Amino acid sequence: MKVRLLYFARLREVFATAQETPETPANVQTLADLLDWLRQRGGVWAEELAVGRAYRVAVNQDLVERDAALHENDEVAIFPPVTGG
Amino acid sequence: MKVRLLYFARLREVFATAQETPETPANVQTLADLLDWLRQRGGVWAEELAVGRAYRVAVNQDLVERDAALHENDEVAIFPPVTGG
Amino acid sequence: MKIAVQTEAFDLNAEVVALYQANPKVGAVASFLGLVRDINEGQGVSTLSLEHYPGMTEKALAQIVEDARQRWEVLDASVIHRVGALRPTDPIVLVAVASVHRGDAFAACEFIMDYLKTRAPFWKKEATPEGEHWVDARESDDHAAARWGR
Amino acid sequence: MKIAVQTEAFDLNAEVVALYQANPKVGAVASFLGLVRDINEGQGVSTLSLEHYPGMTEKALAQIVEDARQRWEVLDASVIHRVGALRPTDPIVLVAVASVHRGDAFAACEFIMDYLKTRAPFWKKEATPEGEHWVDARESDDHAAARWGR
Repeated sequence: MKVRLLYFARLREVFATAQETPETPANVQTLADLLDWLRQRGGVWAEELAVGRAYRVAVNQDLVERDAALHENDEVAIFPPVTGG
Repeated sequence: MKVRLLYFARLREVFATAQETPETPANVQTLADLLDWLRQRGGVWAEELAVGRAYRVAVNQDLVERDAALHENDEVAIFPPVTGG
Repeated sequence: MKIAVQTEAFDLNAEVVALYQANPKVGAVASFLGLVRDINEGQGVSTLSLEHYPGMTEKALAQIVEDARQRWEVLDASVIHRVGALRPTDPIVLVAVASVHRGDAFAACEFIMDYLKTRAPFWKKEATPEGEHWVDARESDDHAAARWGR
Repeated sequence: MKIAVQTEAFDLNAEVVALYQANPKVGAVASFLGLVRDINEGQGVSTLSLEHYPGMTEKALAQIVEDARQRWEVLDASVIHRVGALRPTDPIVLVAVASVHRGDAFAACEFIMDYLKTRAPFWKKEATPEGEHWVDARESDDHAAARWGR
């Protein structure tokens, strides 16, 4: 399935990319699956997205938990805890 | 003793006076004594200053309880519960 | 710190800017504006007259702000209260508090308003097409002030 | 209701007046201004860059205001958040809430700020003479939001 991935703030800098639109393998059905798949890239991906690291994920612009289901063309944003205001 | 009495808002209207500077009898030593003395005027004085009626008293511009001592030239203000803001 | 009782309107922006522009430690300004409500809901225009006790008013407001400073980290504060004749939608009172963090600013601002409502000697008289009357004190204001404890 | 994310400065007075001038039911406007603090305390000028997630930001802010409306009597509200480059004493965020009574206005305004701090996708990067760094999220902000319950 194709998903649109967005990265913000420190994660955008560490991943050296603001967005990508990868074709994910068939076993990626949930957000947790997607994160596993991204961690398999190793390096900063494995490090920054490790379980227990503080980052947030929004699917279609809503903050979601890790068990959220993913669908074709979903917009998935991964970013550090917010610091506005 | 001479005290300066001020009345505000509804009480100023009911008493038909904004201020007076009476010479009180020797037995007026506390605020409670002063209120007793004023109630002896009868009419609206007895009615409005009756025990249990909602009014406030400030001595020298500080809200005080009924047992406050009075002194020569004190400024005693009697007024309804405040409604500012 | 600024305490003022005046008939003139005030400028919210100017008052708030004065609290933070010279002090880069200020991270938060909480402010409150109290307005004349049209309680007659269009049934003829009503006006409000505000009377106060000159001298005691300023003293009471300064004491309330001082009490707030004892409880929270307050960098600066302004309290402006109007007296005289006012109409619906006219601002009556402004309380603004500058602090490092928002929690202190919010708490101190609300505390000052709650105490002002029960301890500062102002009285409102309302004129409606049916006549004039003094506005009654609200029990809910006593409760609001009491929740801060002593 | 007004939600805005912008690089330009905003006018506190204009925003607050817009909340009450057309509605004589409004008796209270609570507002909050968040400012860039000079955390270096004069050790050279620092600047702050604010980044956000366009689209989600506006959606998140609108949802936070809607949550506040479900809890308190809110007649109108404005949330304006700046992005881009800011300097000490620059306003970052304005939240203003109009209500009939002050208790609702204060509570809704503080609730919106607490939720904005933990749920709206903004990030701050600070540049000091020693270099640049992303500002860390504060645990105290999570506590502030958590106290409102769900």
